[in-house]
Amino acid sequence: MTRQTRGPAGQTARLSVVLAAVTGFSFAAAAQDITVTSYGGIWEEAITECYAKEFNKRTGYKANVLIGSPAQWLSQVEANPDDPPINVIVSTQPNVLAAAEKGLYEPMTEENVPNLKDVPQFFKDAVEGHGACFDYGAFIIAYNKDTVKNPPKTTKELVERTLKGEWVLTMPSISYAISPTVLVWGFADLYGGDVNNVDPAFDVFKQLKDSGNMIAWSSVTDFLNQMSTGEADIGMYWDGRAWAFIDKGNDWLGVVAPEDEAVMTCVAMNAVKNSPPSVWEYLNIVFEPGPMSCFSDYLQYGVTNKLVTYSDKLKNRITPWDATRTGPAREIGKNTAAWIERWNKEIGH
Amino acid sequence: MSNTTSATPSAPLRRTRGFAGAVSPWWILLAGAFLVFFFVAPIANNLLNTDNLATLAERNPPSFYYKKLLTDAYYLKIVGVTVALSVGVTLICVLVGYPVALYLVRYAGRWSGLVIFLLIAPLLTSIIMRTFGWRVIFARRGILNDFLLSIDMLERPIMFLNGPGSVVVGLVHVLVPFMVLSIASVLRSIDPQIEESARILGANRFQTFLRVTFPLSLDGIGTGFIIVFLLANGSFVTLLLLGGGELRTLPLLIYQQFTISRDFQFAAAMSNVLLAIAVGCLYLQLRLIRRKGVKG
Amino acid sequence: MGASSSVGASLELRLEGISKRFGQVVALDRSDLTVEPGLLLSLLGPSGCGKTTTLRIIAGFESPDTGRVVIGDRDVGQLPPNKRGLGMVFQNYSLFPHMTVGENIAFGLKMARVGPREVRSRVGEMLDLVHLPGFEERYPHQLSGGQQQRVALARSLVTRPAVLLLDEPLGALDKNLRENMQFELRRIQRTLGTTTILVTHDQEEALTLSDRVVVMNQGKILQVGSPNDVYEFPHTRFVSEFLGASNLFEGGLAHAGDGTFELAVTHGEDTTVLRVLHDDNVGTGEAMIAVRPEKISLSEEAPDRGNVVRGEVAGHVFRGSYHAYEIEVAGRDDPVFVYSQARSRSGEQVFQPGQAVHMSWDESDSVLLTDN
Amino acid sequence: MNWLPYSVSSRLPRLSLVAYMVAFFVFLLGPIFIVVAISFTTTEFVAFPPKGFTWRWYERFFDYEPFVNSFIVSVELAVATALLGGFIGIPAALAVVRGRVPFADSIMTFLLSPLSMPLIVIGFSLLFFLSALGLGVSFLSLLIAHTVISVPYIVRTVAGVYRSISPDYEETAAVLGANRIQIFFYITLPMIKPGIFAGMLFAMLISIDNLPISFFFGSYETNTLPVVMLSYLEHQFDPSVAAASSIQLVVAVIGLFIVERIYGLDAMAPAT
Repeated sequence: MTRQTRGPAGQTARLSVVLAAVTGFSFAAAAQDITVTSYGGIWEEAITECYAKEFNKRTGYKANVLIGSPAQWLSQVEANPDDPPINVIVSTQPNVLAAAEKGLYEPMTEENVPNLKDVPQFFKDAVEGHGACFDYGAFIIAYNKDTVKNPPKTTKELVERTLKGEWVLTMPSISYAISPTVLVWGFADLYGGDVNNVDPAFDVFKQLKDSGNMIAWSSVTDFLNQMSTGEADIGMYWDGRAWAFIDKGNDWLGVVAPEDEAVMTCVAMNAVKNSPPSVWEYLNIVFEPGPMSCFSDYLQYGVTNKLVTYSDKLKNRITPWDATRTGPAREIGKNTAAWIERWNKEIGH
Repeated sequence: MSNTTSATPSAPLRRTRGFAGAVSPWWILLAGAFLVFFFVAPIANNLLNTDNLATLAERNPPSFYYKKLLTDAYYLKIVGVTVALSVGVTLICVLVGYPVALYLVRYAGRWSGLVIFLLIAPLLTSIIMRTFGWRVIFARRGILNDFLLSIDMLERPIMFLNGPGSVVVGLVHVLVPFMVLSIASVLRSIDPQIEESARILGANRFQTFLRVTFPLSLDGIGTGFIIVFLLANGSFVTLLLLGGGELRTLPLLIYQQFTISRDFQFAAAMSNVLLAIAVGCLYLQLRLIRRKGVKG
Repeated sequence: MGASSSVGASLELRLEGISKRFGQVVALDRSDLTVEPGLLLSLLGPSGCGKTTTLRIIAGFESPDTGRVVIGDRDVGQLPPNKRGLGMVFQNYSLFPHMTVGENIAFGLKMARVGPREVRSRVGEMLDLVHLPGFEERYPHQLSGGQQQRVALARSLVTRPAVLLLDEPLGALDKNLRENMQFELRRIQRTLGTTTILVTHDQEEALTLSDRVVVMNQGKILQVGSPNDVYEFPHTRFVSEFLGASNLFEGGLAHAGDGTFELAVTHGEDTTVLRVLHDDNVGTGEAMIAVRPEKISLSEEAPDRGNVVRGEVAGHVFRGSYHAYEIEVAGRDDPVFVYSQARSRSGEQVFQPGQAVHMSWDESDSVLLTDN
Repeated sequence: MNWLPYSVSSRLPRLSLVAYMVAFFVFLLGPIFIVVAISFTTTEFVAFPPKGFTWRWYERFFDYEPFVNSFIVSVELAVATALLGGFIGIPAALAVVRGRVPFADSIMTFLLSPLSMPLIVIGFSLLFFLSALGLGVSFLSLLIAHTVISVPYIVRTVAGVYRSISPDYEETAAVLGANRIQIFFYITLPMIKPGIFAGMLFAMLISIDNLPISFFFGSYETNTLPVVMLSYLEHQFDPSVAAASSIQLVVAVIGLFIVERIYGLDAMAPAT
């Protein structure tokens, strides 16, 4: 329990033996039970229903679902690398690369997760071969049909008409985890820059900001609130979440897949090092067509096993991944701190 | 007659009230050790060896971050905004809270239990939801705009949210009960007869308040100031949810480092600067209050 | 603490060479003091004189820098307060608000692990002694100031302490009640024969209650004696002025033989010779005598014997039992105060302001201040 | 105010103060009222003014296992935090006030200093530190972390109450033969009990609403309600979160009511 030593803490670590003895504390759980992660709300329902329960059924072991965010899970794993409290982590591309680089993840191949063979190479490359993404979303335009009668067809049109003051636009705040990809890289790419030249993106956002017609959303539900309360008329948002919202009886919300191509990001699951072997069974279920399609029905996101057939409803809604733009995750991750600092200084949201 | 007894001023002989036997100075040890071990040590440890977990950015020596924080005009401004916001919110809390404390102590009578209850009740709801309540009020199509539009005060809705105004209102809302209760506890200890004497001596109500009641209650303001200042200094949920990131302070940037940039060295450097500011101010205020006569 | 005997043995209390400093301030300067068994001794002085410090050192709340505290034959200097076998009454009584009267009084007995039956009977005895029978179940906030005082006294005495410490015990009572309680306190203390130390700044209280009075100032013991001694024969100007009013005369002292001295006092151009009785073993030179206002008689005609000083009435007030006059003496800065007993309702001579008078007193009523 | 009749002018300060109080409490309670109102809306999203009336979101709260489980964890944690914080904080408060501790001022500053550290920093640092000690992500770690931030509240409250109590009582007890332990249990403790009660209640409130620290120590067994709520509302913002807040409010109000019954709420004042 105390093998890891961290400077001054290392000296005090010896006390842990005493403390552990006093408190009777132990990590020992049923050896093959695992802890898997999920975002909250509908995510948790999907993961529990489609994956965890399936895992329990097949193996007889328990997959406990921990709700939270990657920031918390990665910290917990890094703090306890020898006896990780978490075995499977859900996270976005830059997080996968960073954690893999630190050696927190077990390599994930077709050998231990056979279902990976049916996942297109594209989704393996997206995380540089550290396993693969299991779902993906496109960052599209969503608008209030009552206040926006003639929605824009492209992202550039959205920008131009916002600058003219036709509506109030809501965009993810820079504090939202995926903003570096969808905002900074996405707009740089669209306006002639690239990952090493993001000036075009900052130019656009400076103009939007100065126009006074742009506000920010800080979470995916924040966006829905802003739209529901009339705080914003139009905004950029995830396709799956928009459709799920519409299905709950909010048909006033409209969706436009921009013709200049939405940015796509994907989410991967990885096995944490020193986890019980049963994680591979869990991950194999994650990439299996049946459970994956179950997951997709919940979240209305695209999933990555090519054998999955979507329901009729979803078929028309899910943006095909080859009709989207994807950014270089590693380069984006490398630049994130610098972009955020620049954003803080120049834009503010 | 006697003219010598008054010649010797009474010296402050008993410097510490109470005798040492009732309480052992060693009783401090448990809490002291607990905080040294579980507060100081972890933070020192964190400062000394934070790895850049889960970020692909390059690593820098700690001095790089301190230099950036203390020389870069942008970050200096952030430090300034942090202090200004805390002080501003605290002062507003004094202004808003003082009459409430006065009412509570002097007029509430048998209602005082209810008043205290209503003061504490907001502290019992989740801060996320309280802040959400404000968002509903301040929204572009929210209650406040609707009201102002309906009485023709406005022609088009104002963006109350995502500005310093909504942040200050939100923070005052969260923190003013602490101020009220601090002031009230001191006001309660002021003998109303002192105020009556001042009235008899010819002071009007306002003068009595200004010259007698207010100076006597400075202790309570001082204690309230400390706690509100510290809480304001460390808050970020309100800034995040009501400020929309518009108003940037150190805690907000620290939060950002944790959740997106994941540059923990920078976060550690910022939190140490924040801690230094807070402890400095706290010590200063304790000294000032002590001089004004709060009993040790 | 002698819980088994029915009456605590009267013990002697001795302070030897006690001194105490707080930072730069000397609170007590090498003081010695002895209280004989069963006596009541008052420490009297202005605030900050060291009397409270003395009491707190005896109680064990402060430890002295030097010196010993001895009760009976035992040096208690190193003992904590709870091992000294004392009783104490504070100015505000400090009755435990969360306990009933009975519980308050029983507290010390419980600490001494006295059995419940004996506790009950002794609490009852003490309540009888302080004239509050049947008050066991009340709470302190239900009592009047005087009743609280009695409970505090009962609580401090129920353990039969070797020494009872009273810190301004009557200070919080109003005047009438205070006088009543003075007698009460004296009665109870005499009944139990407990060696007692009383700290007060009220000279009247000290004189009324004490067997011995100790006058203190600036950390020093100035004079110890019976109330009468200290009042009638103050050694120093401070003592003479602190205990009641005093008129002082300053001048050159000459030996007139046979225990009699003459003080030549100059008022303007006049020199008056005042006679004073004292042991021969006093030096001559500049000296001072003190005369109590009530020892001085006023008359229009110059009397033929005693010390005589001429003056003019500057002020007069009637104080019920006596007339107080302010007499101006030409060439003297301070007026002389004279109290003359009011004798009968009629036929009494009252002097009017502006009237020239002669002040006279017996030479034995002059006190030579030897110790300035 | 001379132009007004005295009977009016003498009451004017009081009347204006009452008017001010009404405005103040509208300000203070308005947002909370909104949250409670939202929890009854029949709409799928958070709407104000609420449309219709339904208990559905409360049913959802009790049906949704993570809400209920984390709520139980939160309550257990709050109680444990108050007890441990009291055990640690009360003696320290007494010592600072009357223990003749050298540099009492600075020590008080130190004891209050966790207040001024951003909680997220405390949480993150403690996660690594406690993990190095082998405590990892566990209820015990969570308890330690929460105790760190609740000690200042307990120390402040207890010190405030203790300071207001004359030392004469303890001195009297000492003279009457009580030793230090007896003084503490017979005299000091009963007299500072309102302060202890209030301080521990504050510690519970601080603990039960804490997010930035609990966040780092959440395991599937030890996730607290705020962590689950935040994660829930980030990804699915239906009014059940408002219902969860309202339930939390009701539980806390019951707690306050008990305090009011036992000691009166005035004891809470020094805690701030």
